[in-house]
Amino acid sequence: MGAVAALAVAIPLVAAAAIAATGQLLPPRVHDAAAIAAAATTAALTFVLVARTGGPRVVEWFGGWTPRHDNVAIGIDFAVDRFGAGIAALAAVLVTAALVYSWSFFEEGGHFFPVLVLLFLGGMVGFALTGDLFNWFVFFELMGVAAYALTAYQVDETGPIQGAFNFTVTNSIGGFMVLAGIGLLYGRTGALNLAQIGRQLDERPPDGLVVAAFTLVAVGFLVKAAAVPFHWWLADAHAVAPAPVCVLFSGVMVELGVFAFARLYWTAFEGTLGEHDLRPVVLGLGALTALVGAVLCVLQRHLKRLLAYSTISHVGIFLLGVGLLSGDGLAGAGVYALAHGLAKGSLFLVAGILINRHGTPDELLLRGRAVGSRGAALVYAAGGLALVGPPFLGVFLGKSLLEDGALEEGQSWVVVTAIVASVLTAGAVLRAGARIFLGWGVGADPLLSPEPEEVEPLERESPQRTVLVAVAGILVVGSLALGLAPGLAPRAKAGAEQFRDRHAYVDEVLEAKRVEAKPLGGHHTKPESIVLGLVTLGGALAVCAWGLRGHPLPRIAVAPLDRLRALHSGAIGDYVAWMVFGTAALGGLVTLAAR
Amino acid sequence: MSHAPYVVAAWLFLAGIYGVVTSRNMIHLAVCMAVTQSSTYVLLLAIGYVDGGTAPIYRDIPVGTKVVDPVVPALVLTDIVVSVTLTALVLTLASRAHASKGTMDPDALPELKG
Amino acid sequence: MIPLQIVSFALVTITGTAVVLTRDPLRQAVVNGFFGLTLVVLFLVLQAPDVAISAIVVESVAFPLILLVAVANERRREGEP
Amino acid sequence: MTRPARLGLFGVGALGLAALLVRAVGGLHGFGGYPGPYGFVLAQAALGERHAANIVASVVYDYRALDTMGEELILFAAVTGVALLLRQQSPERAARREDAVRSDAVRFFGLGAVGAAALLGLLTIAYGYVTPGGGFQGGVFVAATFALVWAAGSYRLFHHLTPEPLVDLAEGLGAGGFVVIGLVGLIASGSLFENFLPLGTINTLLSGGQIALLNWAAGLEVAAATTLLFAKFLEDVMVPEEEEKPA
Repeated sequence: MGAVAALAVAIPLVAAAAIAATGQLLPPRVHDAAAIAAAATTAALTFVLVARTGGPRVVEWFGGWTPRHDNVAIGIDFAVDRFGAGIAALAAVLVTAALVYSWSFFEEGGHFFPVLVLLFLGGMVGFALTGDLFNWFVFFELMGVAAYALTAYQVDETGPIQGAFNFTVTNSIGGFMVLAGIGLLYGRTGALNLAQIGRQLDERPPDGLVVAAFTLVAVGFLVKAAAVPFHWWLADAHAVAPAPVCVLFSGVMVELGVFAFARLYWTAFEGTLGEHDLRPVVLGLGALTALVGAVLCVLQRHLKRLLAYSTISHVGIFLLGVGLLSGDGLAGAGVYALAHGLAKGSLFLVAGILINRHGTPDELLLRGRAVGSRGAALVYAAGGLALVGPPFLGVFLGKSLLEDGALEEGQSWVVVTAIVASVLTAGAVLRAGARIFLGWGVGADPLLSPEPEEVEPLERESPQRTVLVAVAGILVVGSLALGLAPGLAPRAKAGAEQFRDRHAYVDEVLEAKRVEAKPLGGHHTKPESIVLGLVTLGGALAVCAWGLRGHPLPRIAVAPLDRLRALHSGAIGDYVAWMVFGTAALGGLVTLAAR
Repeated sequence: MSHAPYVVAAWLFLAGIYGVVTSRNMIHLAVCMAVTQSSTYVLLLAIGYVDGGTAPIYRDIPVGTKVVDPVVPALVLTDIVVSVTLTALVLTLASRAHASKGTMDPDALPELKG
Repeated sequence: MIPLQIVSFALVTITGTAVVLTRDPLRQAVVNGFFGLTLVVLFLVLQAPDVAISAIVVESVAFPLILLVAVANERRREGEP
Repeated sequence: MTRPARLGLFGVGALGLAALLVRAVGGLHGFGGYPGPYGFVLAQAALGERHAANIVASVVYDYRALDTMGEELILFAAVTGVALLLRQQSPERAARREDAVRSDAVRFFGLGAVGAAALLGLLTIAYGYVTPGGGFQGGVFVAATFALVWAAGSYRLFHHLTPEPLVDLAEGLGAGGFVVIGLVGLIASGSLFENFLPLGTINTLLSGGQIALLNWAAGLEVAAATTLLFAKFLEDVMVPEEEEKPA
């Protein structure tokens, strides 16, 4: 089974190298086909991993270097549990979808796109599976470098250059923070393996070094996750990256940031920080991210930027789930992220079709232009609905697990925050759809962010729209079905328990013991969840209707919104200053909590 | 005094970020990023140093000689490669921004706002 | 710490700070070259010859690249009216 | 944000971060007192287990080979990205470029230096696991050779020596080859990057098992990647300058 995990990383990377090696020798279609085959193979391998994760973790030591007798890790390991395998599978599925879509989407571009996307996939799978801190950083950078280049794919315009630049600089500095934290941890523990670090730190009071190391590595991952105030790059990158690339950024890359944050906490730091209550810190971060993202989402008329802020808001919701520091919260975040990834992916693909066809991402200029596109409209509506999560559809299951977790922990405000965030973001998404596909609503809205260039849209017919819509449709059906998937909830709960059990992690990784998973429990949807699902749906429709009327607001409420928007200046110096401030603030809060 | 090398690393880290925050030129910014990253080389190698140790290369030294940690150099080698790639990427973006907008001032690229 | 190490750390601190404070890209490229050299010395002093060689060769890639872009930038700026 | 506001925000943050970092390094061991265990375990065991005199090379190409695989692919991704970003250059514009130096003496001397540099690069790769150095360092040396060709005055020769399809092929073979060698280990010995060759005699070129192969793959990848990087930057930077000259 370990070989399967190794192959899931090696195959996309070898395929990327092979495509680049034959760059000018073979026709582009051969490359595209090879890339799709490699991505699909990787997806199949990750599904095999998911299917095998009912029991103990799959642990693979590269080079055959199993730990020494005194439990010192000398090599690098992959430690595959259900959550890691699951997010790797999500990455592989979305990459496959993006490659199929781009077969018909790009008119030219050569072999760069498949090569970079496959490198991105290899990086994401490695990032999801590795059990070694420095190796994590390596895959973080591999993911990063491929993603920076993909952002600037449409290099003829300045927007992509600026977006890629902001993305590269902020995420690289995040990477340096990870590395500085790795240095501190290595100095303290003399280890790079997460299990070994965790065991070394276990049961000792967290001093300044532990707090700083946690803060630095966590901030690196939170930059990738686009948590407020490290989120600035995300909207810029999404606004300019090609639609199939946005699918990967929003659908799985930022979720990997949250995943890594959780993994870091539960493998390395829970033993020392767990004694103290970090919950208010992480929940506060999540609530801030969820609300800031949701408000800015409502204010957008650039369709991809709107979807990007919706992603930021959802990152906040996932952080709320993680921040409950409980099994149900984590399980909810995981299932939620899965359904969100597929739904958001389909929405970005539809946005790509619209931009390709009409030449603008601007909601107001697009008003009523896509009235005839029934297929795209249907997929878009389904995607919006999946994000709302009405009873038994889309994100509903994840949302209800998260709500259960929050109520169990007595944090009912978390439920309220999550619902407000999803009402606002889903309302904005539906509003844009109603304008574009139905021609509803007023044609001007002063509240929305002005677009720099208000060009008259160009109409173009792209020949293979059926394929594009079909790919988006498959993703959205998958997302909707996750609300109903039998057995998903108990498996997610068991996976979350496994994820949080650091003693089992150490035993399995360092001592090659087999810790059998507990039998699956049951899951019953509570009546409250159904009520809350309906409330979310009603709220989203109300926000949508309010938006279509031009967001009537008292004047006093407009000024703070403008101020919040003005903070998103596009200037890298501002973004990095916020990052430094955020790091110091997080470090201060963790210091206080660890007292 | 025995912790001064680590403080050097912390200083370089902050100095580099200061450069990034205040930079008016994308080339300058790229080099400041490299300075920030070089703080991590200093940190890692300082951590792995052993007083009186030699390089872990058993060509001219007998087995059993006191050596410095062989792991951190391996990490720093990777770190350095990452640094070059990032420098090359940021410089490329700077060059492209210059070609299309005629400026390398990151504050003068106004397209993405809100 | 032996004196050679103290001197190397001090040199790295000074030149590194100077790189950040040198705002003109062309001049900065030169100062950055010096910074690179002080790092190489530090790596040798810290008994990391592999890293030192790596830093030298990296300098031999990064330096000309930075210089090329900086020169082009300078030239285009002079070309402007 | 105005610049003073930005600086103020950064100042407050930097003070906090500085406090955090200073407190943190206070918790580290004193300089020179690395406590282990990771490095000490390897320093003791690696020579016997890997038969490579340079323990760092054993760490880079065996114990932590997966990191190095990632590193090679990061470089590969970055060069692909640079090529993507600078892809607008049309071949005829590149061909119009003149040679930089016209003195034959300089050229002769330069081309002489090229031979020496190339040899040094190849030796650095070959002895990577015996002495300091290795695939990365030597690979850059080899690429610098081609850059010297250009510096010695002939862009055209540089262009001829490094035809893009060939360099692409070399880069892909290097990066892909690195992973494939790992995969051979998976098939032959049971796990990715596990050694499948005899370990040989310490302090000779026939030592270290598959470290030698990985070393050469890395060297090929780095040499090709760096050459491409030079080529792309030269084309990008030099061409607009040509255009400004009156025809």
